[in-house]
Amino acid sequence: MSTTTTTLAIPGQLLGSTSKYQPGPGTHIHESNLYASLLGSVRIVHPAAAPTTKPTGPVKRLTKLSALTNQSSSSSSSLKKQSSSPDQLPTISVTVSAEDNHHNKKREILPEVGNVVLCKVIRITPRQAVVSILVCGDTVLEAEWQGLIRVQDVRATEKDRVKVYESFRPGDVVRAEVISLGDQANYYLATSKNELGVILATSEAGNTMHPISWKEYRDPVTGLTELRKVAKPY
Amino acid sequence: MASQIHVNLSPAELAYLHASLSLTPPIRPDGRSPDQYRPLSAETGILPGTNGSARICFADGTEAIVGVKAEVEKTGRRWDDDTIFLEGGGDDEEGGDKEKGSTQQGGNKEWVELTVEIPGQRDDDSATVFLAQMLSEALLADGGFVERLKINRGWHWKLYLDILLISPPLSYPLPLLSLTTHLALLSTRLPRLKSEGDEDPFFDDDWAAAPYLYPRDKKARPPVTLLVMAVGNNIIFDPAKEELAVADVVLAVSVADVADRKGKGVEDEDMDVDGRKLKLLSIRTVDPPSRLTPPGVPNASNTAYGHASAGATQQKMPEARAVESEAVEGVWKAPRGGAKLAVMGALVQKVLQKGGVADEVLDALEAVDLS
Amino acid sequence: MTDRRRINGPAGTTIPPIFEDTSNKEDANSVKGRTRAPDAVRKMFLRTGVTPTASGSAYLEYESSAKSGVSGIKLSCTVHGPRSLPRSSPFSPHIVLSTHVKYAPFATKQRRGYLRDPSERDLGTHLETALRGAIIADRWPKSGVDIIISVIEGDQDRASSGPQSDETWDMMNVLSGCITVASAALADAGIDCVDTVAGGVAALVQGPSEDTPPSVVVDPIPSEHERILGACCIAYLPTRDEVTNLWFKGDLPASEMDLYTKLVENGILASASASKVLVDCLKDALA
Amino acid sequence: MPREAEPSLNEKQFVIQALQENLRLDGRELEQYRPLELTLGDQYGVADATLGKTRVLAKASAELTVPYTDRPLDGIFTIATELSPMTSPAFELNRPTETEVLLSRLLEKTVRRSNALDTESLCLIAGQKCWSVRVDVHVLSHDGNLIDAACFAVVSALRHFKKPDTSMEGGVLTVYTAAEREPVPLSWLHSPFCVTWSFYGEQGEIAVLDATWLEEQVRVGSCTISLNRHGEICQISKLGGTPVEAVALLQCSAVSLTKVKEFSTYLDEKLAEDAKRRNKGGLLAELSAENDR
Amino acid sequence: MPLDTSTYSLALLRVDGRRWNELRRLHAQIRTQAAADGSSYLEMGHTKVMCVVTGPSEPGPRRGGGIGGGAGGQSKDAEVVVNIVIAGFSSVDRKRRGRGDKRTQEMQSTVANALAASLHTHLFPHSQINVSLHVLSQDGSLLAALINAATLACVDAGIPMTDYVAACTAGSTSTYAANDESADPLLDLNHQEEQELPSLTVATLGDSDRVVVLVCESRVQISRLEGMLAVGVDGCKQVRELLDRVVREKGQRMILEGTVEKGTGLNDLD
Repeated sequence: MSTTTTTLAIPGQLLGSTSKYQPGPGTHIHESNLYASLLGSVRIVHPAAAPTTKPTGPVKRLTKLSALTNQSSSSSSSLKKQSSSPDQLPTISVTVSAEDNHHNKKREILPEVGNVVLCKVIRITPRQAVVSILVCGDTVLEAEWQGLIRVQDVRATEKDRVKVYESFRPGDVVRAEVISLGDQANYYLATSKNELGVILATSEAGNTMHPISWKEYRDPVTGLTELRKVAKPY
Repeated sequence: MASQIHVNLSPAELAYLHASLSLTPPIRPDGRSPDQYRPLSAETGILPGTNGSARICFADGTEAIVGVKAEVEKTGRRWDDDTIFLEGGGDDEEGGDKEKGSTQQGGNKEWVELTVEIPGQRDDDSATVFLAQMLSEALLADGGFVERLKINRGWHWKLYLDILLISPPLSYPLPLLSLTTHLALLSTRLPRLKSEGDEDPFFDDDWAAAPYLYPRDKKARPPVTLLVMAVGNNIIFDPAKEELAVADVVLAVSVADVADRKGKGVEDEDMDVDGRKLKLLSIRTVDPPSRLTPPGVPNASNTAYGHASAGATQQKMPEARAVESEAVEGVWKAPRGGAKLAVMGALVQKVLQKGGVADEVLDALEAVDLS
Repeated sequence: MTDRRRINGPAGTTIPPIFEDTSNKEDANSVKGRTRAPDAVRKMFLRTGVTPTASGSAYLEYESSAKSGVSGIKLSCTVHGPRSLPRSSPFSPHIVLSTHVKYAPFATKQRRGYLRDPSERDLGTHLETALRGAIIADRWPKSGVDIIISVIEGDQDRASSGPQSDETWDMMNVLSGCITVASAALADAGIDCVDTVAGGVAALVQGPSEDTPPSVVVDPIPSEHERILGACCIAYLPTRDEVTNLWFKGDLPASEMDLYTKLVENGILASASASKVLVDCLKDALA
Repeated sequence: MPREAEPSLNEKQFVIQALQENLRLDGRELEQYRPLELTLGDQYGVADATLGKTRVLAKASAELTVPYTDRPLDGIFTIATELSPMTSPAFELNRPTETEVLLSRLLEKTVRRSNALDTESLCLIAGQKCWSVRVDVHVLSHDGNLIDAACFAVVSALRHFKKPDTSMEGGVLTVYTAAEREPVPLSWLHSPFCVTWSFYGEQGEIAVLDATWLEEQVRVGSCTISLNRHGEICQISKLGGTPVEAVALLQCSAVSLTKVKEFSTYLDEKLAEDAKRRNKGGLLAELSAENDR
Repeated sequence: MPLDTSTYSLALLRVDGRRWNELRRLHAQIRTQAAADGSSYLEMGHTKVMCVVTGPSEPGPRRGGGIGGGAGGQSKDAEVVVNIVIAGFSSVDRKRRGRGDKRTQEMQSTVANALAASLHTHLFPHSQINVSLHVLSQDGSLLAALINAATLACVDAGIPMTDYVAACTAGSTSTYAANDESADPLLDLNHQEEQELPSLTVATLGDSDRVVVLVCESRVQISRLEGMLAVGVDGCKQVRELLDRVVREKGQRMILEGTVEKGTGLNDLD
């Protein structure tokens, strides 16, 4: 884990030239120099280690809900990264973390396109499921952000066969990916991957159910099954 | 602030505008030269019911009407050293000149009440308030103005300026409103005072005899506020809405002509040829709407072109939109930070220099015949 | 615009107190003029994180002048957000900034109402302009942040019943304070800024006697000077050496451009020293 | 802001069709009011008027204040109308809807500008002390024809109201509590009432009185006429809508007069009743100190 | 100052020297403003009103004073939104009335509903017609002037309508107290007369007798209503003629200038 926490930075502080570092969170480029844009501690992450390091932003929060996902998917992403960016500059970033500001106040972060989020289904219509986003990456969000899973984004295949009420029910906890900032009110989410979908569901009888197939949950008590878009368990 | 006026321009268009405006010489969308104003038609004295009124119509159809009304008001009742003579009575000498001293300091806010009406905007909307404050500030900054309103030590005129924007606000209305106000004040006349000394004033009701607030023979003129913006190193006057959308910095500069101003013994030597002596009254930075324009996406990081890299690296990194890119040629990026001091200085210089734009504008306004 | 939320007293029945002007009396201990050097700003106290519930907050205080009865400035600023925009508002690719500057009713000699009056709204607009330049707005799409500053003490000479016109100069002092304190609070809230913006004021003041040429001082207190000919308030980004907001007001012959430039330079001087305080404050907030 | 649910097309069709055949859903005649009920409170100045399902409560109150500087000889008389969300979700507090503005304007014009209440009598010391009479109108339920109901409630509240008695001796103003002296009624000049017509049909040829909420939603125009029993028009307002023949309007005003007379007689009865109920054993005669002029 | 009606009974002349059934000088222009879709300027005596119409257009965010026919542009008819600004300098003694002023709001909704009755709003579903009126100077018959100006502006904007909505005021000599039947009706009252005498504002559609707006704000014997209404209605017809002439003249001029194509049969129209 070759992360080096060097110094503290305040907004506008010069961190180095763009030829030496890649800009990470909390930094900005001005006249081909990197400057801090946040009040916090400077971290330099060396590229070899870059993928496996925890996301710098939310590292301060210790609510790990999806450690496994991070491992698996980050490795997948690392491959992409290798291919995409040959130049292996170290990434420099400035982060506000709980330990280094005395009254440990959480800093709000936003869901981004490509993030995996956990959300709770609020209501469903034939066209879409309205959800409220609870967790982004590893960070439990402060503010109330609303999301939308449109019927065509529920599943990768046979999209025209998808029925929302056969995929989600209000109260389900869903793991989904942000595909767009959406409109003024909602982020657009998708569950069109194997590891995405309902991860926690309760039956009509009110019992917590466990998945039995890629599209079914069973109530252990009543033994009845209900249809869901089930996230692939690990 | 100007950002209230919304422009729907795509990043590409913005980039194009910015590029063409930062050429030397800049190429403006409407083909004007950098320091050229929009052609306008003006008339004054349109409202017999008012002490002074004016109407200006820009070529692009934006139109404003200003009416000035004056009322006599007791001076007294000010938390001032000279509250000694409350009801104009009990006069003692040093009270008088103290008063002079105090009025010279920019004068009393209460003597002028200026309201701006912009259709579709609430009158306590911060943008509207900003406009009103800017215009009245320019008026009051010129100490001579408040002295004009004095009748005697007990009484003064209270001016009400009502500024109406008739047309929908197509561009940032500041220049229009300011010019119209200028004309309205020029055409303003106050009844001739018949009483003398500090007795309660009564006036000559012969309107023809009423003197002008800004006497014709003197060179003194009310202030004008000019809107100036800079793109790159170019300085552009009276910018249109689209031009504002790519401005780096926008300034509102108020100047006035103070030929007959007594007091500081400076003006004698540096009178310029036409005897006009400009004076800088106020400068305000106007928030350029360019800061709120949507940024363009450089091709490199455009996922639509198969460069999935951006998407992938961000995969598990919240906040990764912060992935910064160098400014790419031809890709619009909303300006960050402020303006270099040199640029600001240049803007002001350009306004004030002899034969500069302020001169031209004042000349143009004098050409308007006052009915 | 009347205040319908509370029961108000009858209008215009309160007259601000007029205290005896001690400066007229020839007693030794009363300081009349300015005691600081022309290029010395008042000492100030700044601290962040004073409001636990807000996502960012700061408190700023200027020392009160040596002149008796002149109070300093006390400002407190809270930053709320970034938070999701109300459903009614349209999509915005940037953070939506809203600034509120409000005088406490007791902040100035003349009582302020509970509703924001034009001058307060005006201050808010100035502040917004100053901060817009500093914030990196596109880091926070679809979100809004509220910056609320309450002026607890408004830098007014309470002893001598100074004329009204002083108010505008006081406004500039308050604005410079607002800018500094807001930028501290923003940094505390962890909102991306290109730089720590700080505010400063410089003024062109009339010398003790009419014939002495006017001189330029930083961080003026109106009542300490015979007369203020002009002043400018500047919001300055130290490391980028850029100005995000410039507000000049006065009565300056165009022939004396050098005076104007001198004024602005001094304004930057003032904001530079303010930003020193700001930086130190942020540093030990971290440590 | 939430909007009122509009009636379905069928409903509209049905109502209009019916009206064209001179039928109303509740079986009334076109020019017939719903039963008007008035309840006067135990407290002076409380009136609760119900018109079918529409119910309005008006409360009059008085306090001593300083008269306006520009009118030193007049007392202050205000009518406060606020439609609360209780009435219908379409109304919000602190944001007057069009209905609310028009309603308060109508009451204003009908009762205040026609000076039904003699405001000069409210002045106690010129420029210094005067009564400020205020009527608060609360709409408890809204089933159409708010205006008529509200106006009736306001007028009856004011007629019923009694303000504390006062006396002036040697520049000393004394205000007596109800225990010391029987409160005195306001000096009331005339009682105006609103009659609201709703128009239907292409030419607005069908004129209907006292429309229900459903009927109001489908009407093409309306006209409110305020009169008193002496046949003085206090106010007419037909604010746009489908044009109506001038002659028709004249007929409407004539009919309105008869309605208004019914109203005022009904109100007089109610007041008399109330007075009798209060005046147990005719004690009031001694108690009241005012000499009848 | 009290207006002595005695002089009237002597010479049968009103304070400004008019006969009982005379209108004041009515001067109007259309297409006064380049930027707007439709615009007009109208003087009735010393009452001066400007009107600017934008639209039919996509409904913007709900603005203040948004009082109109439809419901937030969601309806299948166009919504008419009227915004009246009464300039502070318009009246003799300057008084400033804010946006919240009830009287202004009432006039806004009146004008809006009056126009909605005549305009073919069903042709522009989900859209908004913005009418903004500016009162530059007022001397009686304000509402009437507003309605007329708005009508002209809508004609200029080329919004299809059934017919002109023309308005004017009518009054009656001697106040309501004096219960003489001999009282004559008056046409087109000025400010002074409006203060003293019972008056009503009436607007009719085209040259029919059909009343769009009827507003009476003063006490008057019901017996007098008929007379006043009759005078008002036929005043409206005169006004309509004047408005019509204004429009035609403008049309002629535009054809001469060649700004518009000369349609067929325009000559047989006038």
